[in-house]
Amino acid sequence: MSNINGLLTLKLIGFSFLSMSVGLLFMGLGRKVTARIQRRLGPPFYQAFLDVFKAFSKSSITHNYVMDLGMIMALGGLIATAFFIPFAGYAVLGSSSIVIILYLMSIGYLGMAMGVSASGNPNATIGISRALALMLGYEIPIVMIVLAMMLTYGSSDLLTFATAQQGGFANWHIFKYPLGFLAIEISFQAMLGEAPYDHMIAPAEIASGPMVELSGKYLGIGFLLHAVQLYVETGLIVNLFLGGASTWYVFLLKQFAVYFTSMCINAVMARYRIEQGIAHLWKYAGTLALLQLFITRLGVF
Amino acid sequence: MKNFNEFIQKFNSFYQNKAGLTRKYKQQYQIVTGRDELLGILNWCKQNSFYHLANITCVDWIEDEEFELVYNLWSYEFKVGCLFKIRIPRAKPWAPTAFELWGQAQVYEQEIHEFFGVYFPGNPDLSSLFLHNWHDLPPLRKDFDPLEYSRQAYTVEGLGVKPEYEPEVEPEDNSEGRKS
Amino acid sequence: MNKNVYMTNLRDERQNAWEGILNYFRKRSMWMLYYCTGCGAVELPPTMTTRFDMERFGMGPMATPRQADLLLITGYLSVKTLKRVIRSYEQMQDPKYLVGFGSCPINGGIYWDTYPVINHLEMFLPVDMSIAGCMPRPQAILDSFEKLRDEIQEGKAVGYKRYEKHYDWYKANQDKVLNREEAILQPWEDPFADKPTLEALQAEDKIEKGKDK
Amino acid sequence: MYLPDGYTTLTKRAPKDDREVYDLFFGPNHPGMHGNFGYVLEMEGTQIVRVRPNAGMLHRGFEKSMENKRWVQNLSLIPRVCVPDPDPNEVAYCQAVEAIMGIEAPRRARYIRSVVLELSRLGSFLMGMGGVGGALGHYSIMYLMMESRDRILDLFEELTGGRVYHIYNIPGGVRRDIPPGWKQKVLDLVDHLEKRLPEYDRLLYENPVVHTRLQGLAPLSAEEAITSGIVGPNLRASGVKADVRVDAPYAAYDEIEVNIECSGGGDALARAVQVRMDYLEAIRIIRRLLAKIPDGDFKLDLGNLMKLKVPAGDAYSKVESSKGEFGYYVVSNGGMKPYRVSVRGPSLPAGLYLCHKHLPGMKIDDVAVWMATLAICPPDIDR
Amino acid sequence: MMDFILPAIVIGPVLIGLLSFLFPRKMQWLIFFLTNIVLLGAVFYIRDRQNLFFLFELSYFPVNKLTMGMAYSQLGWFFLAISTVATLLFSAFSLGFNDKKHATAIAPLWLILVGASNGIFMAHDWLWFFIVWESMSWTSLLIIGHGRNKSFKAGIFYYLLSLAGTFALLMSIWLIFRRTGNFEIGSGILYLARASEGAPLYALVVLALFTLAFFTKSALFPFHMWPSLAHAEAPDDFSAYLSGIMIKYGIFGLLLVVIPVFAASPLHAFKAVSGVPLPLYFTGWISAVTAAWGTIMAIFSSDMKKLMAWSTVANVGYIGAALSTGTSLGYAAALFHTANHMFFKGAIFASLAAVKYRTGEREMHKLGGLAYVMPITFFTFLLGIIAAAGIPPLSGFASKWMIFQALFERKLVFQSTMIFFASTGAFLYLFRALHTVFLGQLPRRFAKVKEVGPFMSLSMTGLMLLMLIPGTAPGTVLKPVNSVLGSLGFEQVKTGWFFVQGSTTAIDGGIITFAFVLAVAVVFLLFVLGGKKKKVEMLDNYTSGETPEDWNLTEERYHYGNKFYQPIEVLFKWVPLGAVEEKYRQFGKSLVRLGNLIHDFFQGQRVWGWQLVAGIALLIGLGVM
Repeated sequence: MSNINGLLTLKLIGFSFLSMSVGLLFMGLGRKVTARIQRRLGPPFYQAFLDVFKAFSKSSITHNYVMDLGMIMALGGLIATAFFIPFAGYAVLGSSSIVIILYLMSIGYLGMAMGVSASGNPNATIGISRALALMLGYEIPIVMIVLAMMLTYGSSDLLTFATAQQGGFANWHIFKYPLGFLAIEISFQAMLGEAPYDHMIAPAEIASGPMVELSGKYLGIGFLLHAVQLYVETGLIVNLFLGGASTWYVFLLKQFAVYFTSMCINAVMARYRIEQGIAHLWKYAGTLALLQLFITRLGVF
Repeated sequence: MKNFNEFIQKFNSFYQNKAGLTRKYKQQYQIVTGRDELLGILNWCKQNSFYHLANITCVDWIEDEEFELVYNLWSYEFKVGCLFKIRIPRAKPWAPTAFELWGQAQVYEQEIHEFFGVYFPGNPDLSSLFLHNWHDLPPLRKDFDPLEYSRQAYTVEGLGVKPEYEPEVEPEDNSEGRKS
Repeated sequence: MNKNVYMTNLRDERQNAWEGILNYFRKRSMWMLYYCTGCGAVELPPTMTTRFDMERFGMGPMATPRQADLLLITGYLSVKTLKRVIRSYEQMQDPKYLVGFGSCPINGGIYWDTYPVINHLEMFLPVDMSIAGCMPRPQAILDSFEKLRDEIQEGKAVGYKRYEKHYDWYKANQDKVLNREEAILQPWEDPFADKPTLEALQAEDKIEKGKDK
Repeated sequence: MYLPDGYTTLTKRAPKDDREVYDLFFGPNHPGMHGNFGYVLEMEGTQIVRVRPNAGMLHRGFEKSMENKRWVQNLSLIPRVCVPDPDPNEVAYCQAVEAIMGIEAPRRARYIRSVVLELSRLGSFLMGMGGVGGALGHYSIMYLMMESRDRILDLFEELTGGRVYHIYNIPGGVRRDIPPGWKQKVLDLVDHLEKRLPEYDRLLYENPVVHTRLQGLAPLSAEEAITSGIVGPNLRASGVKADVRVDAPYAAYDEIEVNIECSGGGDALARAVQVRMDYLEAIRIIRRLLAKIPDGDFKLDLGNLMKLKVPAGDAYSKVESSKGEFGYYVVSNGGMKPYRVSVRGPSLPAGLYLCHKHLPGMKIDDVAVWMATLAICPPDIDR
Repeated sequence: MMDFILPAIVIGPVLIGLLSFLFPRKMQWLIFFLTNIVLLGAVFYIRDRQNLFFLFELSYFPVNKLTMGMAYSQLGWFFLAISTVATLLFSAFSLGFNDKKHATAIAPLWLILVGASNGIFMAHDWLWFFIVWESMSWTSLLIIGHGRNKSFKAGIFYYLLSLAGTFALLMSIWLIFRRTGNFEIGSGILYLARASEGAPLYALVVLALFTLAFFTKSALFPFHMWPSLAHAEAPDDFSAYLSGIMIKYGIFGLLLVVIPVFAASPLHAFKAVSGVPLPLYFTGWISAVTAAWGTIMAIFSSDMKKLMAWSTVANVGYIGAALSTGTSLGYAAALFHTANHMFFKGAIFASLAAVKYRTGEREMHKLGGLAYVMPITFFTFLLGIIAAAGIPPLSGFASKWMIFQALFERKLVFQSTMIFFASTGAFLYLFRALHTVFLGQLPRRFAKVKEVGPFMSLSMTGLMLLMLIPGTAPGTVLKPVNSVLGSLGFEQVKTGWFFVQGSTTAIDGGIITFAFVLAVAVVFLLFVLGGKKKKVEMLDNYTSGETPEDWNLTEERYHYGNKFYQPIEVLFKWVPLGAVEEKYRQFGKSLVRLGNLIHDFFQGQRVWGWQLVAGIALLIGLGVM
């Protein structure tokens, strides 16, 4: 509390726009990647920015005050989470406790769920119930991996994990926790809502789920939501497994590498049925993570 | 039943005086019968390997005041198609439903009811499926004129639609301008 | 009647610089509604997909009217569809553009004389752009989008403003077609309005047969 | 009275009116719906309790307007009945007219017709398989298949002048002869398509996710399929060796061997695989046809076709389209216009009747996949 | 020093309650409210007066000189304070809730219950503890089973369980008394601590009996299903008290007895697993299982009060797990979460009671859309579930974070995984409740519903504040907790007003809140800068372009609330969730059979001799013990 001052405020505002723009850039590049996999040219890499500007410039409808509240709360929560992600080895708030990150992320989900289900459309609600059900699938493996790392370092700061991997590839956690990395890659696919776990926004089934009633700036906030989520989750994985980074461009490159992998999987995968998806997550990601945790625990004894 | 000839013999022995079975083209026969025998014969044919009901359709013979219902069957065994034809009066057209024999007959009969006004007692659902609040004659009858309907229902003149707004320049001024 | 009356109004209103900037973004990311109202929709997949890649211009299909900017009337409109299309168009958010595909929305096309298909779309909805031909090739579609983009930039694609301004006029035309109570040519009363059973019909049939004999 | 389980009439009012069930509108404007068609699903949780189909939004009154056009003018109307593969309509109509007139198209014409039919079948199959991919959220396969389909459309354009609607078949033959070099192009195209098949297999048919999704979805037994009027690939997927090209050979199929295999099983996976097998077979058939395509006339001389008079009579002629038996029942009273033309669309039984059997008890996840695998094409439901 | 304020706090409410039987019902509730205000004043008046006691001699007792009464203890005062604050708010709520048509006659009983619970927190010796414990059970039974048959059944079940607990309590007290010769709590604990070296088995038995007693009271596994009956069937406004405060008596007991023993006794007496004594390790696992089990049951229950009752079970699981770590951080976390749970669960139950008050509906999927007509209730519930799901910046997060830190200090990673599963599941079921009750389509029959009256609104607002403040400034609760820890002889948790030091890292509630508020401000700016928005009614909605009026679509038929998590239900088909309940049902059946047997034995054939023999045998047995 003591170190709150004007400078920090400015930094935080900067960080909020940084996270948004990085996410939007990645979204554009990801669309480009998908397009190339589908043997076409694809949109310009800055397309996502255009889309968001256009969305904010349109007029929009709202059904009630809960919808506005929910959307604002969602994006606010996710941006607040982004503050805790160390960017290129610099944690703006000083603390980067992963427990805070994991819990603070869910206020974003709660806000979005609240906002879209206040629109009173069953499609949106089905999407939300799917997203939450899937959450039960992917959060547990991630937590197990995080616990394993906490066991090793006795600290829950992302920055500690990142700095511990400095100095060459050999120290990266990919090689230290291979099972854990596999588990978290599977979970990450579900976290990001890419195929085969894109149940939440399944156009052919529930007409783009939560986004059904979002129009104009609400849709824009939805896009920004995805962008910041992208930034947070890729940043999480880079700090956890890819050895963080010391310079900003290396950090961005690593982040994009993570997203690139996920887009490549997304482009060649179909969608599971939702219960199949959760079962698949528990079966593979859960088992791998549990194994990893066991191994680490025994090592610590 | 081995082959189709046997079927023909059996059929003639059963329904000699009720229905006539004739050959139309290669692999296509037709059976002309009456409304009362229809279900019986259809059922019998379904028993004897005419499993596939391709469709049911209706022809409006307006001169002789009759509708002709055509049931279009096919036998995967004999590789033979068969057209069942019955004539029903045009004034009060009805026919028994083939819905118990073939489920999809329900839809075809619903369609015929909508387009020709033929009534099928026993059909669970004869509500309007294709048309939007329709008050005119059933459209596929011969005495319904689609062109006239379209002209009155959808064109600018038929609807008597005014211009979207009055143009700033009066039309007659335009014409005078052209003259001069 | 004078067709120009439809096309020339509201297009010459001047727009301020900020509008121009916004129009740039609008033209660079047009989202069309994923709604195949007719057979013209069969040429949309080629336009979207690998060969004529529509996403190059930032255009893509969107699931719901709330998200979309662009409504494509792909071909003829039966009355039943017209009702749905109007609802979808009214659910879309400003600025919204409407493109009529092929000759059917213009004058009924090949279905000009059939009973369920309407003839002139612009009596019911403001059309910003019409593509001739049945059905328009992907190249034609892309070309029309090119022109539409220019019109958006110049602030000439103002169908939604026209719809707001002359709402009563459009509504009146729609009501004339959609909520019609009485028959047009000649009304038809169902002889079987009182759903009689099969047995009853057979019985009276027998009686009539008896009369004949 | 025989009522299939879960069958309910199309009442506009639902019996249960509290919050335990809710209505979900699947179509007309829904990404999972191919074409302008709708189901109103009554849901409990994410499970379908009851379905009310909502057709007629593509209704154009073909059968009426054909009665008011001349025999040949109708040819411009007919392809629009089924948009993804239009040629079976033309061929069926022309064959019906020829049957009534008692004439037969020359041999070369019949071969050309068969080639056109098979090409159109390929295009429609590509669209269908891509549709399955799209319904499963697997868009890359759809994009690639659309690209392949476009090559076929280019060949059509060269042959007939139209990409999608090529009014090519006329009573007594085809409109024009095949241009020079077209045959070779077709052969190259067919080779190209066959080369692409392994990629499609890797992407779609060997994809574990697709298998988990489609296995055991909406099974359809053989007798159920037959008695409810299911035809074509869906019928073959249920294990019935039935194909109009073999059972009632038309254009040139009596001189060409058409060996059809059944994938069997009858579930959605079987249906998807069946389409792929037919696709390969169509490619082979095209090769056989082009190998022994004869020379000679490509049409009979029937004088001025606009003044064509057809003697009184009626005939039902059917063609194996990509979705199965596509039939035209044509009645003539000896005039210059048909007295009655009635169309038998292949996807009406599945779309309007089978949905009452299959959809209740299904999850919302699977409706689009079900429609895609059954290849339900709304235009020929509504006509 | 001898002071009459303690008996005033404890006996006073009982007397007032007995008196208030004479008044009309509306009066009773007013009296209840005023009494609570006075109690609050009294409680904060006696703060930190360590040497405060009130004892009276039991001279007639045959054994050596005994005293019975109550005394001030820091731990007791902490519980007393939070429970009094909560009770005051609940009473304000009840004052509004029990109007003409909803009035129930439970106010006097409730007052007696308040007195009893104050007595428990202020107990000085086992006799007094046992007496107030028993009276608490009785009164709560009477309140739960107030008239209605179903709820009476629930009450009976609840009472049977707590009877078993009481018996265990009696046995353990008796065992201690046989060794020590007096009923004093402190000395008994010291003796147990010493005995845990000498006679570990004896100590273990006594502790096990205590644990059994307290587990039954706070519904830990396998006694975890009585809340789902009792809390759900109790009067709506009383459920808050039941689930907020009464479930904590067991926790209080554990803190009173079990913890000091392990604090005082060297750990080598019991085998330790990763630093945790074996019994505590077991209780830790039991608590973790309780948390997971309660969560899963909550996900599947469609009755909103049952759902929240299960969530209470899960939360008690967290607290138990934190206690079982045996570290000062764990105790601090447990106390902290106890306080937080008291407030947020109170808030949740209060808002649900408000909903029931306006709509009279309990099945969640029949409700919906109430947020648009009852904003204050909605916000109370929203903050409640945010706190319950442990989302920053509300109170639940700080305590849950501390629980994790405590578990991790002992490297109990698998327990923490289970707890985390529970808290993710908590997010699921809490959102389900939020959506199906407050969001979605508002049914037509509830379109006229209004916000609840001033008393309820005020009490809910107070509860909101009590959830917000400890989240931002954990110190407000943690500083008293620290003093409690000090009195129990533990090292204190390093904490400031905003800042808390855990085992692996530190959090700063102020920073988190600041970051969140700032981010929301940025987004709000974007939102305001965006294009203009217009409000449309709920049914002007995406229906796939289909025109709903053709299909008679109403709000009732466009709301997805029923069977919300069907996919998960499909996945959990194989889990025997009803197994334990089934066991209890069989047990109940056999009890009835036994009862009939005894009935026959006494009434059936008049054999006096048998009874005489039995009585004599019983006496001999007691003498021998």
